[in-house]
This record gives sequence, C-alpha cells and structure tokens, in this order.
Amino acid sequence: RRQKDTEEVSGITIGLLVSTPSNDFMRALQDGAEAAAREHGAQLYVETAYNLEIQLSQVRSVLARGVDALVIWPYDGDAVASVIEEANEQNVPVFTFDVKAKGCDVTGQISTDNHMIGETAAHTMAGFLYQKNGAYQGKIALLSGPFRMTSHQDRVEAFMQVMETEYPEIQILVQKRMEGSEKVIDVVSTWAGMYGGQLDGIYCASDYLTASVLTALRQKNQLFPVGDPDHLILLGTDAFPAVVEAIRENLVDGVVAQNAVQIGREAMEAAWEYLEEGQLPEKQRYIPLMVITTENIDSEEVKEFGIWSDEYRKEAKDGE
Amino acid sequence: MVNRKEIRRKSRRYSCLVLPPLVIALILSFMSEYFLTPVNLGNLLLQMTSTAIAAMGITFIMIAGEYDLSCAAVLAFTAVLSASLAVRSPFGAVLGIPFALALGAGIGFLNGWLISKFSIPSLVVTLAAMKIWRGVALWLTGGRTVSGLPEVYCFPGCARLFGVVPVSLIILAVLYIAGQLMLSRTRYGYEIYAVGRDAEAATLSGLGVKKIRRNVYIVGGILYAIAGLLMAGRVGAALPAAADSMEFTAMSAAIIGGCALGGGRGSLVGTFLGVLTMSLLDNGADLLQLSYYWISIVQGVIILAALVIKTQGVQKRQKQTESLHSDRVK
Amino acid sequence: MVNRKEIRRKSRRYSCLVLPPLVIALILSFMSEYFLTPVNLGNLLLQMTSTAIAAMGITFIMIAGEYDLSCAAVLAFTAVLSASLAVRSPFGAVLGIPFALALGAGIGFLNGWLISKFSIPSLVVTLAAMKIWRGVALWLTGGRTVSGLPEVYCFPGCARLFGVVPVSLIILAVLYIAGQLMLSRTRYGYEIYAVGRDAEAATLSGLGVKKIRRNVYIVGGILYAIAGLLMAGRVGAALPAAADSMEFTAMSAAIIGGCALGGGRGSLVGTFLGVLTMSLLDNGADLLQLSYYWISIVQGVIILAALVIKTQGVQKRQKQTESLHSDRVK
Amino acid sequence: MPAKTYIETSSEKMKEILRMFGISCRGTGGMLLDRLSFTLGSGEILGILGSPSEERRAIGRVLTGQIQPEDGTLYIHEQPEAFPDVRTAQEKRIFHISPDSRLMNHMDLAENLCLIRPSSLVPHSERVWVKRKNIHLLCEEYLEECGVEADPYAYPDEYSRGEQYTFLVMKAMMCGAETVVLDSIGQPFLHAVMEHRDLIEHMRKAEGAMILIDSHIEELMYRCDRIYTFREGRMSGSLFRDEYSRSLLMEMML
Amino acid sequence: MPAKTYIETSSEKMKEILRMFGISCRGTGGMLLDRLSFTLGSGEILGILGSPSEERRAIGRVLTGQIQPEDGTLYIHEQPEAFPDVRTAQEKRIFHISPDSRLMNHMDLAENLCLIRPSSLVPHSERVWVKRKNIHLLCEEYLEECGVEADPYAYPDEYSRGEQYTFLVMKAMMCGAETVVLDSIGQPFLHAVMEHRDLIEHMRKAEGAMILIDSHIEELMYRCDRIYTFREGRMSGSLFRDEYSRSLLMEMML
Ligand SMILES: Nc1ncnc2c1ncn2[C@@H]1O[C@H](COP(=O)(O)OP(=O)(O)OP(=O)(O)O)[C@@H](O)[C@H]1O
Ligand SMILES: Nc1ncnc2c1ncn2[C@@H]1O[C@H](COP(=O)(O)OP(=O)(O)OP(=O)(O)O)[C@@H](O)[C@H]1O
Ligand SMILES: [Mg+2]
Ligand SMILES: [Mg+2]
Repeated sequence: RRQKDTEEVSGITIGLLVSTPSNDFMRALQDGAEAAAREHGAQLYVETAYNLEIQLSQVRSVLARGVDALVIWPYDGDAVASVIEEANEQNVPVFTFDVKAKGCDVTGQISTDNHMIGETAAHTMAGFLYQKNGAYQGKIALLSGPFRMTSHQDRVEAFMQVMETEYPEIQILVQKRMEGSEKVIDVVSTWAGMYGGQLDGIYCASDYLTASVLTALRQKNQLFPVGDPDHLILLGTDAFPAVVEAIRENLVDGVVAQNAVQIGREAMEAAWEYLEEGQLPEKQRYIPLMVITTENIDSEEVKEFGIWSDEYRKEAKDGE
Repeated sequence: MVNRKEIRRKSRRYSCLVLPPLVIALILSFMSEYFLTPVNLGNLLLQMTSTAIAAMGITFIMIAGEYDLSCAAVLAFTAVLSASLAVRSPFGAVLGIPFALALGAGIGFLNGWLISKFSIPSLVVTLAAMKIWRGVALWLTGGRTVSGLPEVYCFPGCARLFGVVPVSLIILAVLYIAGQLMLSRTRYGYEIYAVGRDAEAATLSGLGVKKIRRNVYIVGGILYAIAGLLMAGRVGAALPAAADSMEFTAMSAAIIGGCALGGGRGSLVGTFLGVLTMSLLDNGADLLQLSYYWISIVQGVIILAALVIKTQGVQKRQKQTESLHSDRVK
Repeated sequence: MVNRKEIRRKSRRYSCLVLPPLVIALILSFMSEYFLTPVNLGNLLLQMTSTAIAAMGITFIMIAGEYDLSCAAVLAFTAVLSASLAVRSPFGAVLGIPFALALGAGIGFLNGWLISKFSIPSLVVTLAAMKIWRGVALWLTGGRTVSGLPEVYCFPGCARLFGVVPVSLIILAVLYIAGQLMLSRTRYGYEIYAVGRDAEAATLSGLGVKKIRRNVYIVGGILYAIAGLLMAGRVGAALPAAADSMEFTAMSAAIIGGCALGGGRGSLVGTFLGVLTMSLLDNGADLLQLSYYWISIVQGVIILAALVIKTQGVQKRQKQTESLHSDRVK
Repeated sequence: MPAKTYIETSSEKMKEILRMFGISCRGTGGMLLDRLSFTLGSGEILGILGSPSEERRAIGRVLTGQIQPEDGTLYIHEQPEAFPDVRTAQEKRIFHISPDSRLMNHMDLAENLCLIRPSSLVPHSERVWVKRKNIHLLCEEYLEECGVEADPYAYPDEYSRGEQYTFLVMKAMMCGAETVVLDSIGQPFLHAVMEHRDLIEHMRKAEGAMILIDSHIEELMYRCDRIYTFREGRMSGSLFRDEYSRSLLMEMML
Repeated sequence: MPAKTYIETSSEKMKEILRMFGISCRGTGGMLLDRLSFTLGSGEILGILGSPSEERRAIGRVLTGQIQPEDGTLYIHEQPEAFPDVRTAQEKRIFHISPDSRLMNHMDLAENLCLIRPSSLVPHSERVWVKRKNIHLLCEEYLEECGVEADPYAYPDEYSRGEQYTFLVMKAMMCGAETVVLDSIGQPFLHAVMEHRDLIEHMRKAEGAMILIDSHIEELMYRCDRIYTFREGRMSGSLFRDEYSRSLLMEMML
C-alpha cells in the first residue's frame, strides 16, 4: 500500500514493521521513520499488523524478500523473539523501537528510557500532590496498557517502585490494565463514583488512556481546570495532540513527553548508520524525555524539545 | 378472564430471568458499599446502552429463528462512516445520524436478502458480512480513530436532558418499550414469533416468512447503527475496531434472557435482564477490582447454567407427555 | 467397476474447491516475483500449520453436524497451561506435550458431554466454553505471555528434521493424511458422515449418535491442543490471547472447503484447500503490501461466493427433481 | 376395468367457483398429476377418492401453489388465474388443510385464528395493534356460530387432533374462505371435523365449497354431493350422490 | 361387538422367539398401549391389524426402545429382558422398519447395508478399515441370494420407496435379524417388499420371524400365518391362517 519508491534509489531496502495506526503515536512513529528513510533514499517495505501472528508472518515474508535491515515495533515484546532470531540467523540487523524485545539479541534498540519515564512520572505526580495537599501524600489511580507492551510494564514498575520507596504517604488506590480505550470511560466513570472526592489524581502510562479519561470526566461534568479545589490531577505520558491541547486549556496538569516522530526517525537513522558504518556506538539508544506542564508548555525549552503532535500535524497538513 | 395457567407459566419463566441479575446485585451490594449509590447505578445503565441496543437487534433476529454474527462489525462500520461524514462539514454533521440509520438498514436488508434469496444459512452470511464490514471500516479509516466529532452528532450519545437525564438512556428506554410493545402487542410481533417457532406451519398459514425474516434483519441493522451512534457519542470518537466481539456479548445476553437458538422464544424484557447481568458483572469487576478474565469465566458459567436449567425443565415436562403424538402434531 | 457418475460428481466438487486457491496463487505469482520462491512457499506452509490443524478439528465437528466456537480459546488455554508446566521444571518440560493433549481431550469431552447430555445447542455450549477457557487462560497467567519455553516443548513447533524439513509440516501432513483416511476409509468416518447427514435415520439404524458426536469433540480438542503446541513452539512463547478469533478463520476455511452447516458434508482435502486460500490471501497481503483490512473483505466475499455458487447448484438440481417425494423420502 | 369418465362442466343450479383444467405435474417418482381436470360448484361438498399411496396430495398442493404444475390452467369464477403461492391462494379464498397444517402451540386459540393469516386477511382492527379482548370476543362469537365448543384462551395442544383440524377449518371460514380443501387428514379426523353440522351449514350458507380428499369410501359417500375418483394422476370417474354405490366407487378407484 | 380374546402362549411346532406381556404406555392423547400381550414364534409371519389412526406404531416403538413402557415385561427366548434402545434391540436381533426408517442417500447401497449398523454388528473385516471391494461383493452376493435386483454401487434414491424398504429388510437379515417388524409402511410398499419370495424364504430358513403391522385386511390375510387385531391399545383378538375370514377380521378390528 505504501511502497515508497523514492526519487533517488540508494539500493538499500529496509523493512519497517509497525502496528496499525490506531492512534496518533503509532502514526507519528511510522511517519518519523518513513521521513528519515525518504531522506536517505532507502527503499522501504512497510507492514502494519493488528495482532501478533500477523506481525510474525510479516517479518518472515519481509525476510523472504530480502532486506538489508529490519526496523520493528514489536507487537508483543515477549513473543517476537523467535522471528528476530531468524533475522539474526540470516544476518539481517534488527532494530526495535519504542517497545523492547525480550529474550533475543537485537542490533539496536531505540526508545525513550521507559524506567526513566516511570520514575519521572512518579516524581512529577508527587510534586503535583504536594502542590495540592501541601505534603507528599494523597491517593491516586494508575492506568496502563496490556502486559504485551513492555514499555508500559517498565513505566508502571518504575512508577510503583519510586512511590513505594520515596513517597510512602502516597497511596495507589487502584491499578488497571486496559487493552482498548472504549472501556476506559466505563472504568473511570466507576472510579469517579466509587472514590469520589478521595481520589487526588490519575497517572496514565500512555496518552490514548489520558484522552479517554478526559472524555469520561467531561461527560461526568467533573472536569475542572488546574487549581480548582475539585480538580483531579491528571498526568499523562507521550503527549498526544488531545492531551497537549488539554494542557494548553489548563485541564491536564502535565505529561511526560517523549517525541514519537523522533523515535521513529532515530530508529531509521540508527539502521542507516549501522549499514553505512558497520557498527553502532551503543546498542541501546535513548531519546530524551521531558515533563511538559501547564506552566512550561509555551516556554522556549519546550519548543526546543519539540512537541511531536504539533510537528506531526503540520506534516499531516502538508501531506494533504 | 385471563388464563391462570398462563400467568403461572409466565411468572415461572420471568423469575428464572430475574434471578441472575438479582443475585449478582445482592452480592455486589454486600461486597461494595459504592454499588448502590445513584452515581454508580447511573454509570451502570449508561455503560450498557450500546450493548443493550445491539442485543435488542439480535433478539429480534433470534426470535425469528436466525443468527447474526455481523452485529459488532455493522455497528463499527456505520459509526465510522457516518462519523467521517460528520467531521467533514457542518452539513455532514446534521446528515450523519440519518445517514448511519439508513446505512444500517441497508446492510440489514442485504443480509436478509442474501439469506432468503439463496437460502444460505444465516450463520455463514453474517460471518461473511462480519469480515466484510469490519474490513471496510478498517480500510476506509486506515485503522485510525475518527475523532473530533461535532456536537450534533454526539448529541444522542453524550448529551443530558436538563443537564441530568442522559439522552442515551431515554433512547434506550423508548426503544425497549416500543420494541417490547411491538413484539407482544402488534401483529408483526405475533408473526415474528410464529415464524421463529414453526416456519413451515407459518408458510402454510399464508404468512410471508421470507419477508418477515428480511425485515428483522433491517430492524437489526438500524438498531446496530443506533448502538454505534451512542457509542461514538459517548466515547467522543468512532473506532473502526470498536465493539470487538460484541456479537458474542449481545448473543450471550439474549440467550441468558431466554432466547432460544431454534427461534420463537425470547423477549426484550428478558434480553434487558440478560444485558443487565453482563453489565453487573462488568461493574462488579470494576468495583471489586477483579480482573476482566474472571468476568469472562463467570459469564460462560451463567450461560451454561441458564441453558442447563432450562433444558432440564423442558426435558422433565416432555417426559410427562412423551408419546407418538409429540413428534407428529409437533 | 467404480461408478462413473460418482467420479464425475467428485471431480466437479473438487474443481470447485481447487479453483479459489489456484486463482489466487496465479494472481500472486504474476504480481510478485517473490511469491514462487521456495523460502516464501515454505513460510506460507509453516504459517498455516496451526490454523490448518485447528480447522481440521472444526471439520470433524462440522461433518458430524455440530459447531465449535471454543476452538481458539481451547488452543490458547492448553498452550498456556502446558507451557506454564513446561517452564517450571525439566520434568515438566517432558510432560508438557502429553499434558496438553490430555487437556485438549478432556475439554473436548466436556463440551461433547454437555451437548449430548442436556441437548443444548452446540453453538451455545461452545460459546460458553470459549468465554470460560479464554478467561481461565488469561486469569492463570494474569494476561502475561509465558516465555522461555524449554527446547523439548518447542520441538514440534520449531525443530527441523535434518535441519531442513520442519517437524510441524510433517505433523501437519501426517495428521491430514491420517484424518482423511479415517474419514473416507474407516467405519468411524462413515459413521460421522451418517450422523451429520441425517441424525434421526442414523439413530434408527442403531448408530450411537451421541457417542459419535462426543467423540468428534474429543478429536477436536486434541487437534486444538496440537495446534496450540505448534503455535507456542513456533513463536517460542505461549500467549493467553493467542489465536484471537481463529474460530472464525478456521470455520471460514472449513466452509470454503465444502463443509455445510447442516453437517454431513466436507472433507479434509477441502478444508486444507480452504486454509490454503486463507493463507494465500494473508501471504499476498504481505507480498503486495496490501493492508490486512482488504484481506478480511476478500475473505468475506469468497465465503459468500462459495456458498452462493453451491446453493445455486443445489437449487437447480432440486428444481429438476422437485416432487412430493422429495420432502417425504428425504 | 374401463373407468367411467363423464366429466361435466357445470350443473344448472350452482355457480362454478373453481375449475382445474389439464393440470400435469411430475415428481421424482414419475407423473403425479396427468392432465387432471375437475370443477367445483358453490355450496358443494366434493369428494376426491383415491386409494392409499396414490399421490392424492398433489392436487391440494398444486391448488395452493406448494408445487407448480408443468401444464394446465386454473379458473377461478371462470377467470383464468396464475397458480399462486399459499398466501395469494388464501387471498383468492382457497384454503388447504393437510396433515402438515397446524396451529401454533405457543399462542392461544383466538390468536391463532385471528392473527396468523396473510396480512390482507387480518381483521382490519388488528392490522397493527392487537387488542386481545377484541379477538377473543370475535373468536368466541365465531365458535358459537359454528357450534364448536372451545375456549378461545386455551392453547391448541389442549385439544385433540380432530378438534385442531376443526379449528383450522373454522379459521379458513373466518378468513372468508370460498374453497376449503381437506386433504388426506385421515378418516377419523375427517369424521371429527365433519361432525360439526353447524360449521358445514355455515359454509354452505356462505356459498362456500369443500373438497374432501380421502381414501375412505364410506366417509366420502355419506358426506359428499359428488365424488371424483382419482387414479394414476387423473380423475378416473365422477358420480353424483344419487349414483353412488360402494362397489361402483371401488371399481372406479382401483 | 365382543372381541374374541383367545391368546395362546405357543403352538407345538415352533419355538417362542419373543413375547410381550402386559405392556402399557401412555401418550398425550391418552393410553397408547393398554396391557398389550402377544407372542411371536420362530419362522412365523405375524400380522397385527389395526384400523387407521389407532396408534399401532407404538408397538414397534416400544419393542425397539424408542418409547419406554410404563409397565409390562419383554421376554426374548423366554428370558425377561430390559426394554432396550434401538442399538441394543438390534444387537438382540430385533429390527424395526417404519416410515421413519431410511437409507442414507449420500452412500451407495453396499455402504448403507454393510456399514450403517451398530458397531458390534458390522462385519468383522470392516470394523476399522473399510474395504469397498469387500462390501460390494458381500452385498452383491446377498442381493443375489435374496433375489433382489440392485446394483451395490447405486445410491438408494435411484430406487423406488418400495425397493428401499426391501433393502432395509435385507439389511436387517444381513445383520442376522431374528425379528423384523414392518411397521405401517403402507399397503403398496408392504406389497412391494413381500413380493420378494426369496427374501421371505431366506428369513424363514434362518428361523427368523416377521411382524407386519398394517390396516389392510387383505394384505395381511394373504401373507400372515397368524393375525392379531389391535384396538384401543390392546389385542382384541387372534386368528390362525385357517380361521381367517374378511368379515371376522373386520369385526374384531372395529
Ligand atoms: N412418497 C412417499 N415417501 C415416503 N413414504 C410414503 C410416501 N407415500 C406414502 N408414504 C408412506 O406410506 C404410508 C401410506 O401411504 P399414504 O400416506 O400415501 O396413504 P394414504 O394416502 O395416507 O392412505 P390412508 O388414507 O389409508 O392413510 C404413509 O405412512 C406414508 O408415510
Ligand atoms: N397422532 C397424530 N397426529 C397427527 N396426525 C396424525 C396422527 N395420527 C394420524 N395422523 C394423520 O392421519 C392420517 C392417517 O392416520 P394414520 O397414519 O394413523 O393411519 P394409518 O395408520 O396410516 O392407516 P392407513 O394404513 O390407512 O394409512 C395420516 O396422514 C397421519 O398424518
Ligand atoms: Mg394414512
Ligand atoms: Mg397411511
């Protein structure tokens, strides 16, 4: 569908395997990678999968056609090992991005440091709670994606650990893993009723969850601006367009942003670099992260870091 | 001069249907103090609207003796397509809702037409329809969520009348009451039951069996479209992958609610109770922080239990009256 | 002295089955130069093993006139449970495979027993089973993938004989040949077809209809377990959410391969061709970089087309011989 | 034995309701009907006598479109008509009651009689909304008029098969039937139905007609104004009431 | 009319194969069988004559366990036996052929006759693997022996219904039937089956017996060694071949 026969053919083909673009983050990852490939004039095989079995078969058929490198967003971090081993056997370098693959050897892994995201989120959340309650105490809830997303797993683990060791007064009332975003609304509605005023904040390990939480609160008429005594602290991850907008509208406290476009771009760059140089300076490449809050959203600092959703939107508009 | 036997018959039947949600509700009200709060009960009702309306469509179809696996796919497809229309222009926003309804009706008609025209089993036709419409929904959107829906379009799903009563609940109530009235008080209802109970006898009595079957698919399609609209309105976005495996949830609810696979049995009251059972389980999982996996298990067990109890009852009765007659007169 | 008419009958039937995969293969070989490479064809076969074996189970069950929606859930459950056993100890690794098979057989028996004991429609029983076993699989693992499987356990799924021929392909071939021989050459096969074609006549002929039906579920369960083992071995991990909606894929393959919903029709050769059709579509999507949504649509259309053509043929033949007789003699 | 085949077109005193002319149709077992012709007059009870295992039931089925003939014409009130399906047959006031006909056991008698009809024949007041009181009254009235004792609130399976056939005949009449075909329902059931004198009177008064298809000579002899004998797909003879004799009918039938 | 009820236990020359004693069973329509008793001797063709619409078919169904009686005993070779299901009845060599019985149209004749049997009755060589040549030869042999003309490779639906019943009887005999019940299959079909003299001879030679249940007096009179008349759930009389007369049977039956 998206075979990019670029103007200047470098003779290098790269397989890009991503998830279906069911949300903006996924699309931004893909766009970043594609843009980088375009700049280098590499030929791309792009495959999108909506479940594990499909991704496995895609990897195999891409390998069968012969590529110089594979850039993969693993659908299930635990279960892609088998195909990555196959690629390794065929001496095709594999670069995973965003989600880590476990139990196998990859040439490069490009992502934000998800442990760091979790830790940063914990400290940020604690800061918000301090602002609200005057002490490092309060009750929060935690939403994350399913187990197969190792990135979410790492974030949640780190978050919990920091909370436990450094902020014993902060209580995690409830934690839930959700596959899709439809059910989030129901769950948040139930929590809102159940914990009522008790709940001080919600941390979402990804912003597709944050966006649904916003919808739920809006429907319940419980969406108050930051600073309002009834305001429920919301801390997101990734910086989705809807969430960035909400921060600008003063409805969400903050987000631990990572630059999706950059992750995609860097992954492709890493592959390119490896193919050119024959090696990478380090196997694990981390993309910087940044906490964006209502206060710093319009600062120079943030502009410098870049809000991917803005870039991506611009690109999308240009594309049209 | 209403028949006493009939009253007894009906009360026994309904007590069987009321029991599961009642028991679960009782357990929940003991185990969680939040369960009986108005907020939670409100949430519970709101959460079940889409499923309840889709299950209503399935009920019509099952009473007429057919199946429908395409329910969830049609729901997602109509929602996604009409939402795409709605976000394009203010004009589209107004047209979105009638367009969705027409689309649902059209797809329902197509299903019904294929089934009656070629006498293909409905299970296969709707299996194919499921694959096709889900595929088209994903293909048209490229798998992307359609968001930024205009307010007019979201109105049925998220607005509240006087800021209190959710419009979707009103729609749910109106549809169920109208549907139940139609099934039990109009000639069409009698005909649907007759076709489901004994299609051959109905044909020989001069009923237009094929037409009636086609019509229930149209009704079903419209109801799926409404369910899709409400879901899109509530979520504030139309997802091409929405309502994943809702066909099973809706069918399970209808079965728990007394629909028989052979047709001719079931009611909307029963289906509502079935959906309520499923929703109570979901709500219970949220309240008690149980994992969803548990719920799936409990649902399965309830379906089995409902059917075992029902068939046990039937078998007992049949044994009393078993004879040569039974298989002749039918 | 083999009947000529029969040969003609059979050749017509098979040509109908061979056509879809052949046409797709032809198109693909024109549109992609990679399609006919040995590596790609090898991949194609390897990818279809699990589905093919699950579809084989479904075929047995459908020939006997029943349904099975629990296929994918049983596959995932047996894989996850036996994999958990296998990773615990070296002893468990050896036991893992027989344990999975026994588990599959047990679940199949349970399904069959419920269906025949309480005369509940198989669709409902297996719907409940689907919910229950998928739920149990997710609950036991907490939704987590079981990875780090020992080599012994993965052997059937990932090993290659002499480093060339995949063991899983050998298993597939052996099972299909044995199954087809059983269906067409043994008394059990004749009985399964008889039960599916006309259960009443079979009962009056003294066949143990209930037992035969129970047995196909056991066979089905074992086959699902094998499919699960192969899948786990190939992926190197057992996923509780594995084989999502494979029940539909397998059923579609069986239907394309000539199984009828009423029972008594179908063959493993046909089912294999059906699975091949599905796999070719998948492979084509990979090769031509089509989106998977397209495939879903094409699958739906093929299912419909297969059935429309089949029933058209039947209707034409029936018209020729329509009479009072037809509905009496049956 | 040469069959007497004097088929007349119409007797003086009665109007022709229905005529089948030269009807042929074929089944797997060979010819079912072979250029079959007969006429039915108003107010008449017509017997068709065929021995067991003759495909007598094809006659009723062709008449109500359950099988389509290969050849022949159907005249209703001397107008040629297309062979209809069951529904349009009923709309043309032809009702066929055979062993396959049955009432719905999940509805009570009144509902069965008043609602399970082609839509154009449902009482005007019940076209959309069903007023249960209404139909029970209607049914009760009719039951009384026809001299059939039954409770409109009862379910059909509370009655014997013979009574169920009676209800089916009554339903046909409530729908304004002109022709009622009682097709091979078996001698005892036929007997049970025909014992309701008022019902038969009612039909005669409404200028309706009945066709009784059976293999039982006496049953038909006692009840019919005219008897056709049916053999090998055609009418092998026709007798009026005053010409009947057991042996003659037997001879014509076999 | 008082029924003659002299039921004897066994005649001198023949062995008792089967005896039903005091069998009662009930249906929705009332009593089906009311303390019914009768005896079947080896080599005998026994007629049971019941008028149409008597529930004659209950007899065959009780005998093969399709309905369970409330009371009474079944003796096989003078041993009391539990009332079996169809399969065990066949294993006890009792075969029931009724209008519901049929061959499978998707299998050829040989497969139908040799394979569609209770597992214990399948020829030993075909228990697991089916050798098609084998069964076709076996079938051909048997067809010849019984004087039935048919092609073992043909499908059942290529033959008339009467021939299909003949095949069913032949299948019973191939399975080693001792008692074959031909239950209300209709006079013409009964006639078609019984016309195969070799088949009947074969059965007599094997000391088997047949029960013909029908309503046709002549059919039974010509063929049976003994006739019971069946009325209102019991045997209303019994006559030996030399005692038959049409009027007597008619009287006992009605
Ligand atoms: N074409 C047929 N196919 C199968 N069974 C048949 C067929 N025709 C008749 N029979 C069976 O033969 C039996 C008697 O035949 P049939 O019903 O034609 O006689 P009949 O017209 O009912 O006569 P009677 O009035 O004496 O019952 C019935 O039990 C029926 O089941
Ligand atoms: N219990 C019953 N329920 C419904 N229909 C019945 C019942 N008993 C008989 N009939 C119908 O009545 C007709 C004649 O009755 P029945 O079959 O009992 O007579 P029979 O025993 O077949 O006599 P014959 O040998 O003359 O056909 C059949 O066509 C059958 O369909
Ligand atoms: Mg009869
Ligand atoms: Mg008869």
